[in-house]
Amino acid sequence: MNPVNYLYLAALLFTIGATGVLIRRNAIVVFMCIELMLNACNLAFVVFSRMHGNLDGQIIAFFTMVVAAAEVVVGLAIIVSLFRTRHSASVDDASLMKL
Amino acid sequence: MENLIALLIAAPLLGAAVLLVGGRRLDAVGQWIGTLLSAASFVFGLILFADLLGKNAEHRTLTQHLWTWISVGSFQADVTFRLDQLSMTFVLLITGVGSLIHLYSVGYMEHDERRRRFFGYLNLFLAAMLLLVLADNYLLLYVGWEGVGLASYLLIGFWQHKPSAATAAKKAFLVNRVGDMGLSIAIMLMFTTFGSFAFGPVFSHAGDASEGKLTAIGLMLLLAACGKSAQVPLQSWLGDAMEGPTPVSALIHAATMVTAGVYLIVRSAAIFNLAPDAQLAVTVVGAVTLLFGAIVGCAKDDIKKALAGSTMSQIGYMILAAGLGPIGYVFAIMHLVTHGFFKAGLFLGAGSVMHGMNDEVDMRRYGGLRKYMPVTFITFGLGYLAIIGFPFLSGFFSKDAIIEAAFAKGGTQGWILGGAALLGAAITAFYMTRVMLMTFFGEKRWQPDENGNEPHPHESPKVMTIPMVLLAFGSVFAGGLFSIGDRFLNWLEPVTGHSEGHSPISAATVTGATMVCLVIGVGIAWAQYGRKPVPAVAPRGSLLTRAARRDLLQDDFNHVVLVRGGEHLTRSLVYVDHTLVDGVVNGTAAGFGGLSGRLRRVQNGFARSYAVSMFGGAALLVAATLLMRAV
Amino acid sequence: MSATAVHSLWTTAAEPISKIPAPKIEYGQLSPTLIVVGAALVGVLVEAFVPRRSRYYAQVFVSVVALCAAFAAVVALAADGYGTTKAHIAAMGAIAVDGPSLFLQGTILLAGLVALFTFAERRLDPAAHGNRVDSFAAQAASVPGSDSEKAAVKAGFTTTEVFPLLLFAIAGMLIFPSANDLLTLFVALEVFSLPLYLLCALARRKRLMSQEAAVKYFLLGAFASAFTLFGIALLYGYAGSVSYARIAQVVDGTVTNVDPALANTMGNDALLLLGSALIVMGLLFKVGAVPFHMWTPDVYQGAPTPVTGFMAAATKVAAFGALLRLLYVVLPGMRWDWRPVMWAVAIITMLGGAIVAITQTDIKRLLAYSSIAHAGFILAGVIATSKDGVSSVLFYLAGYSFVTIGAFAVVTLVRDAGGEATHLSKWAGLGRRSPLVAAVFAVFLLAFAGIPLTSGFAGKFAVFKAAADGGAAPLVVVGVISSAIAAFFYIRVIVLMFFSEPRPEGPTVAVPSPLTMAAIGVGVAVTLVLGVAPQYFLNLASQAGVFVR
Amino acid sequence: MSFPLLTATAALPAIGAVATAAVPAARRTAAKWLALGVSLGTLALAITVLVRFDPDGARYQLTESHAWIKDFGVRYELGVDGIAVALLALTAVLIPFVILAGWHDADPLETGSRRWRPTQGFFALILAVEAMVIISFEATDVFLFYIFFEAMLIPMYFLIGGFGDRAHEHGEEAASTQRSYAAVKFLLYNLVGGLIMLAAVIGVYVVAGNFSLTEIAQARANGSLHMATNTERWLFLGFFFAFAVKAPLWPLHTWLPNAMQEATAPVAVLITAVVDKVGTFAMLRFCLQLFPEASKWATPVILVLALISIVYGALLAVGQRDIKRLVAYASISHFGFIIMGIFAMTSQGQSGATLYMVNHGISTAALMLVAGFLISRRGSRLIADYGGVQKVAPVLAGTFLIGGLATLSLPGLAPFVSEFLVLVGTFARYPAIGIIATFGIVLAALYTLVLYQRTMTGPVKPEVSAMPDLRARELVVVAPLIVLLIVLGVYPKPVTDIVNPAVKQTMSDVHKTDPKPSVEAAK
Repeated sequence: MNPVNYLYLAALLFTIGATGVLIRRNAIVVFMCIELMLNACNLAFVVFSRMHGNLDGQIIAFFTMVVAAAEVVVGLAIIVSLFRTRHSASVDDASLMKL
Repeated sequence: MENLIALLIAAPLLGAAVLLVGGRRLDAVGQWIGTLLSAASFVFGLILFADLLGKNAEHRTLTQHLWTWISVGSFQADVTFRLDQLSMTFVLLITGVGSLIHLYSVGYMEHDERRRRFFGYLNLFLAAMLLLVLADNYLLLYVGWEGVGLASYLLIGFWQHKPSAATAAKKAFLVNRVGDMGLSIAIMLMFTTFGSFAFGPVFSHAGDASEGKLTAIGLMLLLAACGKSAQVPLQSWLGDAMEGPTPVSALIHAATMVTAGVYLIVRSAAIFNLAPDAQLAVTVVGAVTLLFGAIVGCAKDDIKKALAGSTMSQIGYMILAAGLGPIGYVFAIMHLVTHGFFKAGLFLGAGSVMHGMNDEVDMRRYGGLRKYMPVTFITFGLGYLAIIGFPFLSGFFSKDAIIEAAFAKGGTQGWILGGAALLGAAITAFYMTRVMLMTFFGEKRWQPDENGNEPHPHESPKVMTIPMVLLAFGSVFAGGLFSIGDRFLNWLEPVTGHSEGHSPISAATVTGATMVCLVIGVGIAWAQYGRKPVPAVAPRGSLLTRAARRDLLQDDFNHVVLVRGGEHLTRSLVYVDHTLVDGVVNGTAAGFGGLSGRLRRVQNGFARSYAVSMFGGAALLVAATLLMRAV
Repeated sequence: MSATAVHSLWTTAAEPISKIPAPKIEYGQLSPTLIVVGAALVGVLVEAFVPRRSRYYAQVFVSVVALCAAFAAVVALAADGYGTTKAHIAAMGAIAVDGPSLFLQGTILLAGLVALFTFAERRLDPAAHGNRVDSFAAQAASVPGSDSEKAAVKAGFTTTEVFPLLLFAIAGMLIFPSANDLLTLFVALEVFSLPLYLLCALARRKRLMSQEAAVKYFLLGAFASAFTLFGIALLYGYAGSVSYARIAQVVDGTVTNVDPALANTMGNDALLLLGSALIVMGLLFKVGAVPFHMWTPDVYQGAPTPVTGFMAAATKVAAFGALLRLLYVVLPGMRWDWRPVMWAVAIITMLGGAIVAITQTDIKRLLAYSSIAHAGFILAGVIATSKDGVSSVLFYLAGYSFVTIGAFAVVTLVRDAGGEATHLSKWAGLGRRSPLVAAVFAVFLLAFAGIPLTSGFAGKFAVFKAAADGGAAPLVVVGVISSAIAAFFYIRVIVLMFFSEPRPEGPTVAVPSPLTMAAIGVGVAVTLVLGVAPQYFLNLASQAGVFVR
Repeated sequence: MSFPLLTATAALPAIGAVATAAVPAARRTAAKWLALGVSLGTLALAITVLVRFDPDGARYQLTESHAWIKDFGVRYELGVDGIAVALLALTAVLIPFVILAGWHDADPLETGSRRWRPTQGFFALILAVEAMVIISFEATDVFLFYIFFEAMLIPMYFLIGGFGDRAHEHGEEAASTQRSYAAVKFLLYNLVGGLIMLAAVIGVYVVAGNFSLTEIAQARANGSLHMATNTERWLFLGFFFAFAVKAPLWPLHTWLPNAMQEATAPVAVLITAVVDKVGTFAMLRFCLQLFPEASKWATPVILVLALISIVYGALLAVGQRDIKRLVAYASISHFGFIIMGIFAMTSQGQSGATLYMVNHGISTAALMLVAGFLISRRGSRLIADYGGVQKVAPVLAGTFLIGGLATLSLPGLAPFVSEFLVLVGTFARYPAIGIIATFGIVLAALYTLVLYQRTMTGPVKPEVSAMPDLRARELVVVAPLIVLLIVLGVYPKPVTDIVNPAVKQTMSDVHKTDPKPSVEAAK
């Protein structure tokens, strides 16, 4: 199979993720969508790595995973504390500050 | 001897400075300081006069250079004085009449608490007037020109607590400013034409300039003269100027300052001689004004305003004469001098009457005063005779000469101008007789004022009557003194030049016609005011009379067009400034504020909409980058 | 497992690639970063092992020492010529040690140090139960208003973790502008972002807003990171490498030995344009350029003010550093593509920031919008694509960061019962109550407005000059116009402080400890020195204006 | 190295400002005396400059030059020509009077904390303005000039916004609002002007590579620095805009009435007599020297704007109901004259304009300060609230009248000389414009005399009946100004002698010579 198709897949996943960020209210889901975007990136890295025949992309993918994991830690901490305060994980509820 | 010239000015200037800065401690002696310094100036004038007389006619010009005033590039203005026959004449008139009026004022202003300042202003006026006539260039003349305007302003408005006085003063200054504008434009024209505005270079190069330029200069000088000498169309201030104390009216608004316009034109003879169109304009202005003033003078019941109309008219004669060119210059000045005497005398007489009548100015409230104020009556009477041109008094010689010269202009112009002058003589006789009759003859008509104080007419103190007597002497004899043997003509000719015109009618005819006019004028006046009692309340009068009472509607015109129009203009400009000029700026500010308020709403607090904006931004960024490559 | 083995497992590429050489790390040249990271780790250990009472002092001590030492290391490296003649790429191509790096690292370290002072300030908030407290939550995990929070307050807990978090963030920022490959760039981005997300959530007062700020910042930040990462992926696909040098070569077309088999991806301009646009977008997000700015006001307002000051200053420095390097080292070959786009971004950033700021009513939001407008000005310098452009941006950043920290430090002083009194109406008449504080704040505002004799003017002049020199005269004109608009709201604050009558129930100005005083004092000093005698610093910036490739 | 006299002249008030600001709150009077002393010291230094300046010497004298910001091509370059010396002297002369006149303007009210020290601030700010104005006159480096041109806005802004007339017809609250509106308006107008100039300043650098006025002017003169026509025009416009705002020229004038109306009289004097002069001065020094061709290109439009300023300002002055606003509009009219003189491009016009700057400074100071004394007595700025003051306070009225007469350019007083020179200079090249401008003198008489009539004459209003006459301090302020007005009116030579050579230089910068008189030209 042409590796380019994986790129299309990556782009699709990225778009799905981005769309999810834009349309979902629940912070956790939004966050998951971001993770999906990161994964799409990973896929792209791996595909490009394969196409170029060097390992950089695959190594980057590992880094991305680590970073994503760290992000999860931080992100969940924040979201959870928000949830505990407001009893809601909706990102739209958090709109005290505006204008 | 030249060095004395500066002292002429310095003496009254010092007086002004001392009196105005000196403060209250000079209150007691202020009037004497002022009079003394004025007299000192007169004495200097006499010394210089004697000196000039001792010289040949062609060496009778003294100059004194004091310092360079302004010097920028080719623009050179010096403080230099020129004393020649013309300025000498004025110096003597100014300081002489001035000193007399100072003296008179000592009595007249005796009870005024601000007397010190009055004398300060009078001295200031003398200094400025002397500067005007002694200046050797037009810019320095301009200083004197505005200086007398200032003094006039201060003195007209001397009784500032009276709103009418303050308004009159302001009006005088403003109308004069319009004239001054003419003078400054004339100076600028001289500068661009001749590269100088000193008398010497301008007069000597006048022949090199184009007639158009000379005409322009001449017209601008005429405008200046109109302002200062209360000629149509800038005459409206003079009547109101009578709000000032009467000595002021005598000195400034009769004898000296208002004649400055005549001086200016005669002084600029070299320019006018080469600009016939400008000369014509001068004569027209003179003729119109002499009638205008005379008509106004007929209708006024206020003694000072009647005299003011007369002044206007008499100056009209002078201007007319000055416009005639070399045939008229000398007579203009001669009439100026004699007029200085008799008009000053008349005003002082009027002042004396008012002094005795609780400052009443309405002639309809006078009557029969000759019994109460004999000296005033006699001096006033002599002045009256002089002004109407009673034979062999001053006015007879000088006015007659002007009427002759007007006919001598020749052609249709000569007939028209001469006719106007003759008509003026008749009207003069009428209104002056009217004044005389209403004031000194008939029944007494005065009544108690609102406070119940009935006037007790009485003769004025010596300090006031002496100047009146002296001026009466001048009124009687000056004309004869000047004319017999053409003394005045010979004296002035080196400066002004002179030529005999070609009169279509003989001098004797003119004199005869003038006499006829005089008799007619006196007769009508007698018929109206002498034969029957004068009503205490003015009758409604004919249309012309009513118009003349209102200065021939000129003030109404000014009021409607200039004052109202100006108010509308400034008010609408204030509006424009606020709404338009400022509005644009404030509008811009408000516009940004509104834009800000609208843009601000984009920041709605929802993280997801922020994400949308980012996403959109990213898309745009990508699209734009791609587009850039595509282009 | 050896690299070859990995390779053979996962790829079917034609030929085996050579061995990965043992990495050569120039520890000396990386010492600034290493020191800070080390100190951050020590800080973590301190949290674990040092008794609660002494933690604060230990943390402050460690942090101050680390930042000073790191700064000393930067100075030493610069003195050694690493900024100019010896500039090179260290750590196997990952980190550039050159003028801009050292200059920005120095700036970040100093700004971090000053910010640290404001972090450590414990005198502003009234003491709770006899314990001095700082701006941070007693216990972040406790729900606002809950019993556990009250207990934590009563026990005198403080979140001393902020210090290691700060150090981590600083460490990330140190790497960010000197990252010389995209991977390092991404990692550094995350290293400094993640602690900042947390710091935002830690306010002692107004915790709801603080948490909201953190959530917004986090979600949007992560969102932007994802875009950046995708961009990196695309660029990787384009060039076959994430190394700046390598990508630059490909962009320039100097790489000729392209494998025909890979021609369809390698050197594919669509990938290049897409990828670079996305990476640039990530950086623009961090600098707060319109339209990626929307997090800024909310986060600046909600975050604890010391954190806001730090973020506003240091993040901007780091992000602009990275942006400069990216544009000047990686993408100069496609200048003609990105310049017009950046023009547009700069213009809307300048105008947008200035215009929206006009109607702000909260001082922190106002400063946030102001920082957006400033980002626009700096972008004008970035666009100049000249050595002058680089050095002017460096200079601007140095001046701006201290003004910003100082300004936010002043904001921490003006307090009422609810903590900081950030609503503008409460600042009315401040000049009457405490002329000195108001005067200092006025100095900062004037510097923001770019009035001569302040650093703001010198910086603005430098940037505009570079832009005009670089042919961006219209940009200068727009900059000037938006400066004028911006002046309006700075002046509005000054009017309020000096010309309005004080409100009877207005806020009080707390007397700070020497720490905050130092932060403000440094701000004023830098503002004036850079305004009056900027030559030395301009020299530094211009010496530092060359990127190593 | 010789003593840096010019630096010292600017530095003394600057140091004085800091020192004054540092005087403790309780020692208010000490601060006043300190400020007065410093301003007198500055005057002494300025007189030294005047004495050491040789009118026939080099163009720029007492020069100082030090490296400052090399990267921006900026040098700390000072030097004065005749024009600068005249204005320097004007500034140094006026400030002591301003300080003395404002002696009690900033005495604190009861409110405010202990640390609020308005008095110290007031006088410190005045000195700061003086320092900045002086250095603007001295700077021969465009950038250096620009910095202080802009920076002086800040102290001015605080002076306008922070200190106003005590009494106000709508109460303190409204006064405060209007004051800050005026201050903001002042600052924004000038800041916008300044920022646009900033763009042009940068442009100059891009084109010329340095900011030295002398170098650029020289390079322009000998052709080694070529500016494209359009570039030159744009840069000129950038500079001119800023100066026209500051001057102010119609239609950029609306900030001035607000500022002068709301500020205390001494501050109003500071604005119009001192600070605004920097604008007209800079037109003469920077616009003409740096962009001679563009200046000539723009001349017609500028002259028309100046003409509009003259007439419009005067007409609006007539329509004002507020004394200070009236003076402000009168100033706008006068600034029209100054700008007209500058761009008439004749030596009379430019010398006249320079002289005008000096004389207008003195005359406005006299009029405005007396007006301030008047207003402080009655607590109202409205003309209608006065009447008959002459009767109760004759000295006040007299000095007010003299100030007014100077404003209407009465011959014998200083402004006449300059106004006539400007008119003649303009007329020589543009007769029509000269003639229309002459209408200005009638209008000037109108607004001045109307003001005098309504306030000073007529029956005494009950509110003013107890008004005291000028006090000793106030007399000390006014009398020297009046003496100066008279002396310079009668003997302006000392000033023209200093100014003329500089104007000659400027004329040769723009390659213009005076038009020849038509009699000579015909030959």
